Amino acid sequence: MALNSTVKEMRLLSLTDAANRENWQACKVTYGAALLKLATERPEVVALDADLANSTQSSRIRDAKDESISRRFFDVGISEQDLVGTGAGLALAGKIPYVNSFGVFLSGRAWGQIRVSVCYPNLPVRFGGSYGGITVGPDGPTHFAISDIAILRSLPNMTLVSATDGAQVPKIIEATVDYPGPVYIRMGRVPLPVVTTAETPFETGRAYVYRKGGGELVLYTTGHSVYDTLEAAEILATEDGIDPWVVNVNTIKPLDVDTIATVAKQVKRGCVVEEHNIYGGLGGAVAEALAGSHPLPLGFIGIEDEFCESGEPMELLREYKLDAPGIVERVRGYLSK
Amino acid sequence: MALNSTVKEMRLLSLTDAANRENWQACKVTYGAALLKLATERPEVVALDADLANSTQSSRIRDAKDESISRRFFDVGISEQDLVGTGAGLALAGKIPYVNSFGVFLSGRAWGQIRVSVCYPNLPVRFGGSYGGITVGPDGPTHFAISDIAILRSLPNMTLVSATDGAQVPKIIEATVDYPGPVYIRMGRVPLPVVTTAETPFETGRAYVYRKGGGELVLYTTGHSVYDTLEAAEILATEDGIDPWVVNVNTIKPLDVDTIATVAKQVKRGCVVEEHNIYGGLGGAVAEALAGSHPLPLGFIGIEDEFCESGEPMELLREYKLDAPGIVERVRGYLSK
Amino acid sequence: MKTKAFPYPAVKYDDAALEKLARRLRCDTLCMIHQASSGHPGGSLSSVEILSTLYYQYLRHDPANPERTDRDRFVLSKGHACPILYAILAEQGYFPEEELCHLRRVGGLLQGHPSLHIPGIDASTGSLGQGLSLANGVALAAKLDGSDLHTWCLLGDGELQEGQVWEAAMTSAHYKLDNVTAIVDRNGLQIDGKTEKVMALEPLAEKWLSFGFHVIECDGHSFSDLRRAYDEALATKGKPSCIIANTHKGHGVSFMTDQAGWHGKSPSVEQLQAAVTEICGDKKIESSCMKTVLGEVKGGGR
Amino acid sequence: MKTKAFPYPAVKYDDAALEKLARRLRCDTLCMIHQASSGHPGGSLSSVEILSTLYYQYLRHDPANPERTDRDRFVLSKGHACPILYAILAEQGYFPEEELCHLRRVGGLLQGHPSLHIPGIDASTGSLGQGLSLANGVALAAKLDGSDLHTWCLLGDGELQEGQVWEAAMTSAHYKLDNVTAIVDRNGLQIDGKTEKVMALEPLAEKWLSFGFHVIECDGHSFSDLRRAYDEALATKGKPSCIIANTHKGHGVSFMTDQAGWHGKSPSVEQLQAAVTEICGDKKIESSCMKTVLGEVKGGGR
Ligand SMILES: Cc1ncc(C[n+]2csc(CCOP(=O)(O)OP(=O)(O)O)c2C)c(N)n1
Ligand SMILES: Cc1ncc(C[n+]2csc(CCOP(=O)(O)OP(=O)(O)O)c2C)c(N)n1
Ligand SMILES: [Mg+2]
Ligand SMILES: [Mg+2]
Repeated sequence: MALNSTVKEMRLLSLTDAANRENWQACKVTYGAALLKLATERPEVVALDADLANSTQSSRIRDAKDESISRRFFDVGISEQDLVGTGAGLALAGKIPYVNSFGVFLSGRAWGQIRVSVCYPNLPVRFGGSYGGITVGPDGPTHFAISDIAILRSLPNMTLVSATDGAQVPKIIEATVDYPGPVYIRMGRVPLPVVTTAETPFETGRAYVYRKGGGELVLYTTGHSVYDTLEAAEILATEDGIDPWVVNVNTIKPLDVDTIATVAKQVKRGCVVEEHNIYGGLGGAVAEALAGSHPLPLGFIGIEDEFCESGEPMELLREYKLDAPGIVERVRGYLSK
Repeated sequence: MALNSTVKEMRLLSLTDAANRENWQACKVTYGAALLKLATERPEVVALDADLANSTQSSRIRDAKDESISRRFFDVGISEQDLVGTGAGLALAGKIPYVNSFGVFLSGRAWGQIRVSVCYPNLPVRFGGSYGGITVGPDGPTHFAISDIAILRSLPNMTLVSATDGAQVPKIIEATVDYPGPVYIRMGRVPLPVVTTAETPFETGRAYVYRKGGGELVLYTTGHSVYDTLEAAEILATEDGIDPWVVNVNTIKPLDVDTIATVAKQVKRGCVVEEHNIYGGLGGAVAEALAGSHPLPLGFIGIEDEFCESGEPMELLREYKLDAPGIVERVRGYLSK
Repeated sequence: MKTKAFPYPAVKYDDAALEKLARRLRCDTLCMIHQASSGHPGGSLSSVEILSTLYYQYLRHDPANPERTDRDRFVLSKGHACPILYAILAEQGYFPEEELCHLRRVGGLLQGHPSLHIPGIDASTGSLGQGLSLANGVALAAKLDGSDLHTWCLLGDGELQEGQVWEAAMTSAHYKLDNVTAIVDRNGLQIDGKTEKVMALEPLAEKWLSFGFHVIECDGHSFSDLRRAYDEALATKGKPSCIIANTHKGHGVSFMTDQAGWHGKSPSVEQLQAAVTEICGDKKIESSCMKTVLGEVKGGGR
Repeated sequence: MKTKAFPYPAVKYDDAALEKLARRLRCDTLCMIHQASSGHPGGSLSSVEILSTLYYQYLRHDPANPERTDRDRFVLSKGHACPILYAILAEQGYFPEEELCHLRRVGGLLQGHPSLHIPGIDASTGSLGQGLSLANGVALAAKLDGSDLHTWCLLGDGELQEGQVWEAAMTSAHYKLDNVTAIVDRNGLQIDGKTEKVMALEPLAEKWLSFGFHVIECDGHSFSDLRRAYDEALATKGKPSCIIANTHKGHGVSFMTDQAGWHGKSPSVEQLQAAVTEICGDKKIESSCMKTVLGEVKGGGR
């Protein structure tokens, strides 16, 4: 397989532009807008929430002026099990339900329902998994979604997409609306740097080379860690003379083993960077894929199997060394081992 | 690290004896007996169930003649969330609760409760996760526990032990009763071959070399796949001249990276064999560990990300190629790639 | 909205016909479970009249077009009782009766618990407590579409201990889903014993009432009383209905009746023969499933 | 079973003392949330009287020995209301008041939701619906041990939509846990709006009654009415009690009262100052937390 792209081909925003806070976006904002657009175009689209409509922005459907749209919103109250089941029932009757809550509750309080009511019958339920990772922030450990990738990845029929940034969300929505089977879209909470542009490709099931590098190192990453990883790569290139590849594993399941392995073959080592437990998440997926195709020494840069603590999102990224300087430090540590 | 053992040192039953159906044991039988013994010795031990006491054999506590024991049994009815929460409450008050149900419901219908009510506060709740894998049999896909390892492994503070066979269960119970924090014990449903003896060592957190081999291949396995893997290793040794190592990853979390890596260094390749989805389970754990220490090409022998179908336990092991002949076939396929 | 007539409900099924059918379905159920060497006779037998009344006299459906979008829906939330449902679906022609003999077998169509890929099955179930939410979802979609389809959901009484049922009950009531009817198979038993001993449900009618349902109690083994209940449920507007159908687990087979031990146990050859004799009495009933299984049994097979 | 006397409940807290305390706790709560720039004022303020009556006049506990096994327990199932609980625990000496100023901050003791590792906190919560099960577990242990400790659990009204609450309610009743009291903060609001509009809970008393509880309604902002309710709950034997405490979300601050928008929003400097002025009136109240936060504010800090 030929490597699919370079940064330029990827048509990303420059890191300087990405760093500019004026360009930052929260996934929920673009998600809500995309959902409303979709509902306008597609009468079979419905939205559900469990008392978090303002946070997930499924409120855009609820509050639509057009009653033929707003009537397609259903709040089930604080009951994630019923949320998922009701969504599944709507899918059984031919609707395309968008089921919304915080990632930790959506995946974790209704896992048994996602398994039997949705994945086993392979229903086209779409999960809006907002509030992924630790950038959930001050609400703290009970609200961090740092095992969601691990627990959803093990479900047959599940497709798991990770939004790179706010700008990419509408693209994901569009690309997955007719996907045959369940799709979970993992999104961050707060406004975060945007790296993708209207031209950046997104296809379900693909990983993308966001940065071509030299023969030393590849950094596999996903979601809103993509920006910090790209930043870290620049620092490593400038300060350490290491020129890392950066691969955005945009879809975590099914995994684009081809791209992941093809890049692995170019380098001596890799690191996986994710706002998720180092056990079972993207790190696990990449480790499995490479062990099966092209074994590569890997370092795991994520949450080190702990619940973490409350804090401001950016503060937490710093504390848990998932911002660019933290990633650089951890990559250096890994390389010096 | 020196390799801890050989088969002989492991004091295993001979495979001929193990194959003898008269020696087969169901985990639940030994579990029930061990639980009763423990409750007799330790007044702080209590048992809970969610309407499956006869199946999990927590009924041994319920039906104890001694009222000072039987009063320490609580059936909460068919409600796994409340089951886990009530167990956590008992732990908060100083008890050592044994919380029982089928693995798929215990881990999957109460994951959010295990996370926040048990793992976050790090309470000494013990989960009797019976009915692991597909040997659950005719009840079918809804009842197969083939993602339990994946979803529990991603929980901080969780200790995850996999019972090799019925004979080992009492040893695990004894070794973990005072473990500081939650422990999940994964067990099979039906009578299955026994390979461990009273002398076979078990220590929480250790993996064991059950078969020393040559320089070609290691088979990492766990739970009741250990027997079939040992059988498969013999066949491969005899018929193919490959002399595989077999490592019983008796505790899946925390993982004995030392033993796993030390053996990896002796061989060219490895396979992971488990009655679990190939994504996120033992395969994921071993792949992560080796990528971080000694990258080794790995094949993944498990359930290939499907829900499977109903059948008799032994029939299913054959169908999904997890019995010895199936494992041999898949290892050969892997080696010929 | 309706275009083509449905073959079911069918007028030809009067009480006499239903009664005969129920005997046959009971026998099929037990033959299947015997043949499978596993399965759930108790909760299947307690639901025979509930389901046969529903599938032959009420549910608008079409075995030749299992996917018709205007059909009524049935969700077997107590999925372990699927043998009786499979027996009905086979009898109505959703799939060959031959399949009944391969229940729970590798390569067979009929899984241990209902799966959406089986023709005639409207939802995957088996993990208890999930069905009413599914029924609500279908009902909400029907309301959006202006369809008058009705969704029925059968729950076990022990199953009501699952919190999701009460989440769903709130939802049915909140959205005034008068196109949803929950039926509770009130057989008084769950696996570990009497519901009132394991985890009491009474006062059960009050629970459903307080969750906003119109509650109807009936004799779950009487066709006429079930019809009264179903009619009342269909006639009730502005809120969902819950029918508490009083039944006996293992009904129809004396040695299984009200015995918790027969929840999930397969009858032996002798037990099967005794049961069939008791069920059929002097009536000669022979389904193809019975022929196969009892034939094998007589021929000393298996 | 009791050996040493507990410092709390303490006779010195009469209604006048409590009233003053409640003002201070309200101010502390708002200062904390302002300082944290996030948190949940609405549901904290609605619980002030419920919790201060409980922690100063009823709960047998000992700040000097947070782990005493014979203490009563309190589970804040609606974990997001922890600011008011933290304020109480700090005032009673479980940890330095200084910690209140670091709520939700990296390196601080006080997490966004209650965590067992915080002195005085009896259970980790924040994922709604889990608390009553925990309370039941403690109560079952107490019964086994012959201890007369009592467990109290505070739930949000929106939280009652979680099915686990009803699973737990069945368990409380089934095991006749008269040493459990559930208190519902009936403020009528959840995040998305009025409970009756989002997912109706009424008739709420009937729900708890039908689940086997002794039900008591009271004014959740009246110390004397709360005492009547608590006394009745403690006096009720053979079954658990549920107190439906009618409250107002954001009570005590006019612009927050009954406003869903103040569920999870931090007040600005101006809003904080207005709220404190309204709460304190002409009474001079200055906790160390208020001093720090309001001092900073006045000093033009942050
Ligand atoms: C979530 C879940 N927990 C446990 C089980 C195991 N189980 C199967 S049937 C059953 C008892 C059901 O009792 P009830 O609902 O009264 O059914 P019936 O008496 O009609 O057979 C249980 C506990 C399950 N299938 N799903
Ligand atoms: C399982 C779960 N789902 C969702 C949330 C998010 N959440 C936090 S508070 C809240 C509303 C709570 O309303 P209520 O119980 O009425 O509390 P109060 O009005 O007293 O603040 C929600 C939905 C949560 N913390 N846990
Ligand atoms: Mg029953
Ligand atoms: Mg409220």
